[in-house]
Amino acid sequence: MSGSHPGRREILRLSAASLALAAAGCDEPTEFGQPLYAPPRGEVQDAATYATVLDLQGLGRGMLVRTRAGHAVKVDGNALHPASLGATDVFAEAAVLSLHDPARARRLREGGWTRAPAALDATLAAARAELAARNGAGLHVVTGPIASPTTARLLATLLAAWPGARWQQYDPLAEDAALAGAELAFGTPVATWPDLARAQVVLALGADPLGPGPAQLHLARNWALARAEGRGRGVLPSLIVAEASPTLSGAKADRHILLHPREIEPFGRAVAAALGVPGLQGAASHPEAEAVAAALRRAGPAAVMLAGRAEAPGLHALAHAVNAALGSEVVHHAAPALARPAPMGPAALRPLVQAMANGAATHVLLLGVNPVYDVPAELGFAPALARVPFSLHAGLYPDETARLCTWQVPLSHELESWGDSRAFDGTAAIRQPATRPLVGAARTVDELLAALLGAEERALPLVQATWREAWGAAFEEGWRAALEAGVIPGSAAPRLHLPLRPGWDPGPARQSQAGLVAVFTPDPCTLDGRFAENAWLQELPRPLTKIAWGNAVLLAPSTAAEYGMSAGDEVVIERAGRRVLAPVWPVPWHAPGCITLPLGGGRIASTEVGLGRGLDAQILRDPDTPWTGEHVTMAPTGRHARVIASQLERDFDGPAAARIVAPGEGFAPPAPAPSLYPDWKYEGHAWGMAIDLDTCIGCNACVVACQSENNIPVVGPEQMAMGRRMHWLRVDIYRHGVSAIFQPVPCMHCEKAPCEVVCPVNATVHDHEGLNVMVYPRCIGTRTCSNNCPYKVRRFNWYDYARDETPVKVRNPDVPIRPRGVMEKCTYCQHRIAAARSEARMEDRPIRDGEVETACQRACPTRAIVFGDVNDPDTAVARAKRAERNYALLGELDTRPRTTYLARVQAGR
Amino acid sequence: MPQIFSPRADGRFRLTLLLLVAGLLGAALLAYALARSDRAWAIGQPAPQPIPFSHALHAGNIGLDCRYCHAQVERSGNAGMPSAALCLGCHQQVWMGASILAPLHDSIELGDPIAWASVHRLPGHARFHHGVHVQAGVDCATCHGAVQTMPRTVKVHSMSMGWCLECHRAAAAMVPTANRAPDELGPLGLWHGGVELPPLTRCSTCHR
Amino acid sequence: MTQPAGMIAEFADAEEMLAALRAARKAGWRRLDAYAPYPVPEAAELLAVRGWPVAAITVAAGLAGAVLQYGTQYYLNVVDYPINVGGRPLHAWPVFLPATYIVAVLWAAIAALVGMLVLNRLPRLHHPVFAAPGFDRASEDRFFLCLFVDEPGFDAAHAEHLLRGFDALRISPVPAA
Amino acid sequence: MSGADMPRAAEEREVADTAPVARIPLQRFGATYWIALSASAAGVVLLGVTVATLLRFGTGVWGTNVPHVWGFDLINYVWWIGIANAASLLAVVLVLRRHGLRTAVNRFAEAAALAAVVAAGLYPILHLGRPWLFFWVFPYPATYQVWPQFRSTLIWDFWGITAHVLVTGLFWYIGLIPDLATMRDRAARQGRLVVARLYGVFALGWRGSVCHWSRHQAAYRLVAALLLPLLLAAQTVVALEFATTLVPDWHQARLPLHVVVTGLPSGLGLVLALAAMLRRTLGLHAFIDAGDMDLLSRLTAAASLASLWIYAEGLLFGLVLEDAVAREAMLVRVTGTYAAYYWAGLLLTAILPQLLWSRRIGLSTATAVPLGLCAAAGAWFDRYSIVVAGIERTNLPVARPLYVPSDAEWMLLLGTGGLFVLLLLLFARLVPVVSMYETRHEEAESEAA
Repeated sequence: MSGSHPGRREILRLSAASLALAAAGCDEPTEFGQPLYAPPRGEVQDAATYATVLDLQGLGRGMLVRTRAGHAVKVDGNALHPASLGATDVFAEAAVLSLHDPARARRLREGGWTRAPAALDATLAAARAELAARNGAGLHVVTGPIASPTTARLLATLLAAWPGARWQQYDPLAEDAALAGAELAFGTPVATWPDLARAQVVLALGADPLGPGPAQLHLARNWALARAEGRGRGVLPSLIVAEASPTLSGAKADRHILLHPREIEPFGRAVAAALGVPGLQGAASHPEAEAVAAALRRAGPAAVMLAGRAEAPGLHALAHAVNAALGSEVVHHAAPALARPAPMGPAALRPLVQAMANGAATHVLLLGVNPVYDVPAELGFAPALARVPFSLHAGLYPDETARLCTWQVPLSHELESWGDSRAFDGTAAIRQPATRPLVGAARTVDELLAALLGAEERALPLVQATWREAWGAAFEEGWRAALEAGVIPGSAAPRLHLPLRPGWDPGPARQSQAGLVAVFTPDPCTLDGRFAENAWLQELPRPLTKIAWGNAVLLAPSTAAEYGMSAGDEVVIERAGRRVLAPVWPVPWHAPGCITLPLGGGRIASTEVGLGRGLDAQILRDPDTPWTGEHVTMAPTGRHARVIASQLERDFDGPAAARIVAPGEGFAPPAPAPSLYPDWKYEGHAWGMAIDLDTCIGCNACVVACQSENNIPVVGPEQMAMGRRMHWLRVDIYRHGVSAIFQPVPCMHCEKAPCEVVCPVNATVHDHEGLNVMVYPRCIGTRTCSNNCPYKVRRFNWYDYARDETPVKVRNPDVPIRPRGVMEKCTYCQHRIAAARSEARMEDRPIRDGEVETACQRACPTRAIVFGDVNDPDTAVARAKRAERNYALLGELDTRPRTTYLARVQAGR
Repeated sequence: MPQIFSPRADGRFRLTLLLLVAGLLGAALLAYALARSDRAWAIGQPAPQPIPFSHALHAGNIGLDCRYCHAQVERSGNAGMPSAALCLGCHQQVWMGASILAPLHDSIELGDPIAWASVHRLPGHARFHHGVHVQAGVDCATCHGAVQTMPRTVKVHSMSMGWCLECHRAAAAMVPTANRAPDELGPLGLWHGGVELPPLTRCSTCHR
Repeated sequence: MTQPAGMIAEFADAEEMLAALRAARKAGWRRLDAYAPYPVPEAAELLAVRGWPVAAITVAAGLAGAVLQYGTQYYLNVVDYPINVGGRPLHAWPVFLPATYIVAVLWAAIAALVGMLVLNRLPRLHHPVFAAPGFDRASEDRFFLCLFVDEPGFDAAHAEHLLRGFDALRISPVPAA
Repeated sequence: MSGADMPRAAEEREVADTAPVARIPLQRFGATYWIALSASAAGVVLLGVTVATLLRFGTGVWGTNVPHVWGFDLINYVWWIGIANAASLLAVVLVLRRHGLRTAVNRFAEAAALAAVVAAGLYPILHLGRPWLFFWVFPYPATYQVWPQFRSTLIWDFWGITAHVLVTGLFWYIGLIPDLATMRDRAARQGRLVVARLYGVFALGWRGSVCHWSRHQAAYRLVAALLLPLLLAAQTVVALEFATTLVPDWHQARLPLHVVVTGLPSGLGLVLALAAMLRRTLGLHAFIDAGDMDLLSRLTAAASLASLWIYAEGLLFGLVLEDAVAREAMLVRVTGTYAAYYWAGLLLTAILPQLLWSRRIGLSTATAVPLGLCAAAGAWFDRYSIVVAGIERTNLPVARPLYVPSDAEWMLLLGTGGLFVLLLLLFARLVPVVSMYETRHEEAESEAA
């Protein structure tokens, strides 16, 4: 037992965190989904949906929050919101877990002592008096990027009242170079994004339009639209990605060019030179540049060039120049949604650190940021902060920064508070709480700023004041409409058409020519560590590395071979006298000669979920070039370190599993295998699913959506390492040349289900609509079904993952939690089918196409997953399955899966 | 050589064997009976309630319609419980000072629901939709019995899976044809190999 | 002295015992039994006892077990609660056979023991012959022939006379129970 | 009428003397026995603790995962079943063929089979995620009116293991009845009335009537005849649990044959080792003579040769003749992570026991016991290779986490080992280890011939 046993206590704690419910922290013993408990007043509302908005890097994504009996259960996308278009990303899906996390900051503390809420108001009043006397001098407010009109209004009021006060935005993932590039190109910082729906050729230089970010859902959806249209025409749009460190865009690239970080700018210049872009200062050459330039030229206005956040401002300017030269109609410029588009990367904190160090900063407010962890160590933020007499931190968790501040204020979660926000394109939306506040002492940033100003201090009136000002007499109507739709129509920033400045090119950036280069990237699940406390995201295998519960130094297999290392070997990485220890992890899509250090690991978090979990790349980061580290050395230590991965590189080859066809090509329908038995007929509905591998970008949203919808427990790193993950839906990845194919694998619901026949107790059987149902209470746990499942989609409750010693509480009351010793698996969201059936039956009508959406389907930003009745030829899923590139996974086994795949389409095959 | 066993030993031995077999059979029969006993399913056992509510008084004597309090029963999965405010609608006039009604006032004051104890609670893995059953013409009393005669609400049926199946297997007979859902109308069930499979007995009808 | 239950002769050798048995049968003795420390099929033949009724019981029970098991499987999986399992037919007879076969064997084997015991009127812990002197060696190395005298026309003297004609180690009366 | 009470002494002994066998249960046992008994009882206590832990914490205490959902539970199960099968098979064939060797080895071969099948029978229950619900595989009228799914190989196995335990037990017991009567009479002669009555109850009043003998022999041979196909069926059913799956390396028609054949040396090896040990420790050289030992070792060697052939055939088919997926799966099994188990199995069951062809090695306790036990251990390695390495190559290249048996699994193996030894020690203590009536019978027949 010693081998697996110590994990158990950890499991219990982790599942406590992931399964503890709303009630944790509330005073009342409200039991979830208890139908006998009616609210004291008013109509009983079983289920309700609220439109709200969740921020990522300060920019909003409109979401719908489903509640049951007053508790937030699930986050879905808001189709009306441009940054969601009905889809969700992993961060939005996982928000509901953070909301309910019992480890959230719950108490107002001063120097570690719990204080009553009034104490904070008194302290802020005292600070106000002190600061007012010197016009605010000494006050430094640090926030994340602010696009919220209300927060911006409050900050503007504050700065107007106290000219001496300073406001600094800070975001470890800031794209300062893009702003600087826009300044070079147009003389003004504009926001730029491509309208991928219209793009025929996209050249991404280190850019990751399909990767995580505030516009991911929008970009991915439009990319998928263009691709669908291209498939129809037989001419695929071409995504050309030149990059060093693998991204989702690179994985989906039609042409993936692996470049050393130092080669990216020269490559861009070579393409620009080949296109004859005017004003180019320094040209370069690259063997592939001519062909890429030709493709861009051919597409003309339907082409676009994008530069990534790690590239120098010059390359961003060059991209603008290329787009201008091409006459690109794809590229979209608009006024930035952010209230103050200014540098907000680590380097921007230098003045503050100086002020803190020399005593000029007397009052430092750190609102919703965690600079003690995520500012590069070189900057010396933490020691400087320790010298500040009054420092206040507001955060969701008692994090590293909170521990160094004199005041610690719990921050309200977005799902329990009022606010407003703007999307990447400037579209505004009102944030409304989907649940009553779960942390009584928590405040929003707006409330804190208002308290500092001595003004009205509840969030709702603050937000209303902003919009009353904007709408005047039409306020009531506008407010109601905005809450209902989750978006304020017509608030998007207008498209700008800006002329290129003549002297846009500062010339080639100076680059050293020797030494190992480290590329810093946000972790796909925890980003810069801000989501490190979220167990769903920690346990989520990263799309391209399949690493969960941590990170590793990523490099090309050839680089690993050069150093004589294989996966899991520990290295010491050193830069500027600072060093970290970490295992290496070869990734086939990585450029040789450089390494990738993912951010977000090694946190000294307050919970077991986030504590440690990989290397802390911030130690090595250079604040001035935060995305590339020069003069890095790497040396093997000879030790081996554990890396938890759900799929290993040796298993990345599966040509039969993830298939590829040329445009217009397809597969012959499989010949029916001879069978001893007659087939069953499925009259009425026959549920089925089609998953389009061509549009799946591997973003993992479906996996977290499934976890959230189906109360899938978190098993923790120990169990994960043993191979006991519980995700009903997994995303397999397969190598295909230098690109990758993602294959989401839920239960296939085989018509000739091999799992069912071997169950001795009828615990897994078919229903009349073709669902392979798993009857948990009947399962005795022989696990034979899992053995006989060729897709290995069945999950077993080795321990009582879903329960704690405390009374069990379920997040989604429609889905039962599974006890120890039973098998579980994807149900096609059977509870949603049943709900639709009941609904339809009561209204005496058949179930409509699209009425039943599985959680994964609902989440998918590219709509790669289609679900519905395959018996009805007019449904979307039936149409998808009629496509020639439709095939069954392991079709040769003749299990007749109801889930089928649409092969990836690739030109030139 | 003396006998090892007396002549009576045979009788005793055979009796012992017989008793052993009978005991095994008896234990099986006892288990069979106990598993079906009212006690095992808490039939006829009232649950301790915060307010000693009497259906006999409200539904029987006064003659309130079930739907007056369980308002959602025709549309929703849950029958719906009356809010404290609804109770007080009448009890502001009648019995208003009674101490047994104190939980109603507490509920209004504190904003908490009244913690009724369930008499008919189904396990978490079972789904039951009141609306569908009511609309299919199933009478409340079919499952809940003569509630209007119960001073303290009790279960009258086991609500075991077997009990559910009794109706679901015979749904054709129990449900008026006009109320049947389309997929149950034609060939009432599914035919396979000459055997009829009524869809109401499929696992996913009731299990989630 | 009460009438003994019979007269019993002890032999050292199966052949002697068989000879005596043959003689007793020839003399028309009907209530008699022979005892041996190992199977002596010839003696059983002389007593007209065959093994086949055990076989008949065994086969009958095996068939009954097979029918019951197959019937149970058919009734429960096809008639009482038919469920679509993995798209296989409800009456998937080939996969019903292994259990049918195994249960048939189980029933047959149990019936073999029970049938043997019932036909042998066993268990019978007490029996008059156990009281015969030296009978304990019937389970080790001696052979016995017992002529019961509870029928009219066959008495102890008659029996003793008959047994005297053979090379018995000892002839003794079997005390009545 | 003369009461001829004093017997005339027989001139010579006409019937084989089985007294040395009958004396064993009635004599005192030495310290070695009690130490061995205590050790095995400690093993059973360990088993109890392990089972309690398992029930308290769940199957998570094992090293299993997906796809390795089965670990020691099934390895040990298939292994014990194989031993039981081979030992039973030997006894059954000897009875049906009325082979002379039956007098020597039948009784303890059957006892070993029974003990092994009892040890095996624990696993199908313990391996469940919810072991306390194991009776759901039995068609009893439950209130929820759901029945077992009779198309499942596991249902076949449920009946198979039930029948296996019961019929093996019956076979052993039917053969034991006359010998229990002998024990009863001997104990009575010694004046140990309680012991006599105990044996007497289990002897069911056997008095050696030739009529009884006739029916007894019919029943005994009938059960033997029934047991023979049952054994093959039970072992095949166990193998079918694997072979009917879609796992490439398991989904092979030759798997049942492989399991049956490689089981043989394990059971025979164990019987050989037991024979050598009983012969030496209980001084039964007269009953288990050199000829018996020689025959038994050569049988083990022959079974081992058959295994060698099965292995060779498996390699030929698996690596050359099958389709690509199956070939790859086999290649992974013999060269992959768990390859050592495959080759250990091959070496221990199919190659080392070949030494037993040598009369000298087969007759020496010092060589026969370790070789016999090696053959048994080899089958365990083979089962490990099938259960664990067999799914290293699954249909999809999905994650293949390592299977590493946990302490709880080792304790379970140790515990059932303790149970097996305890049952055998009790057997040696309580009942005649050699079939006495068969010995007499055989001697009488050989004299007649």
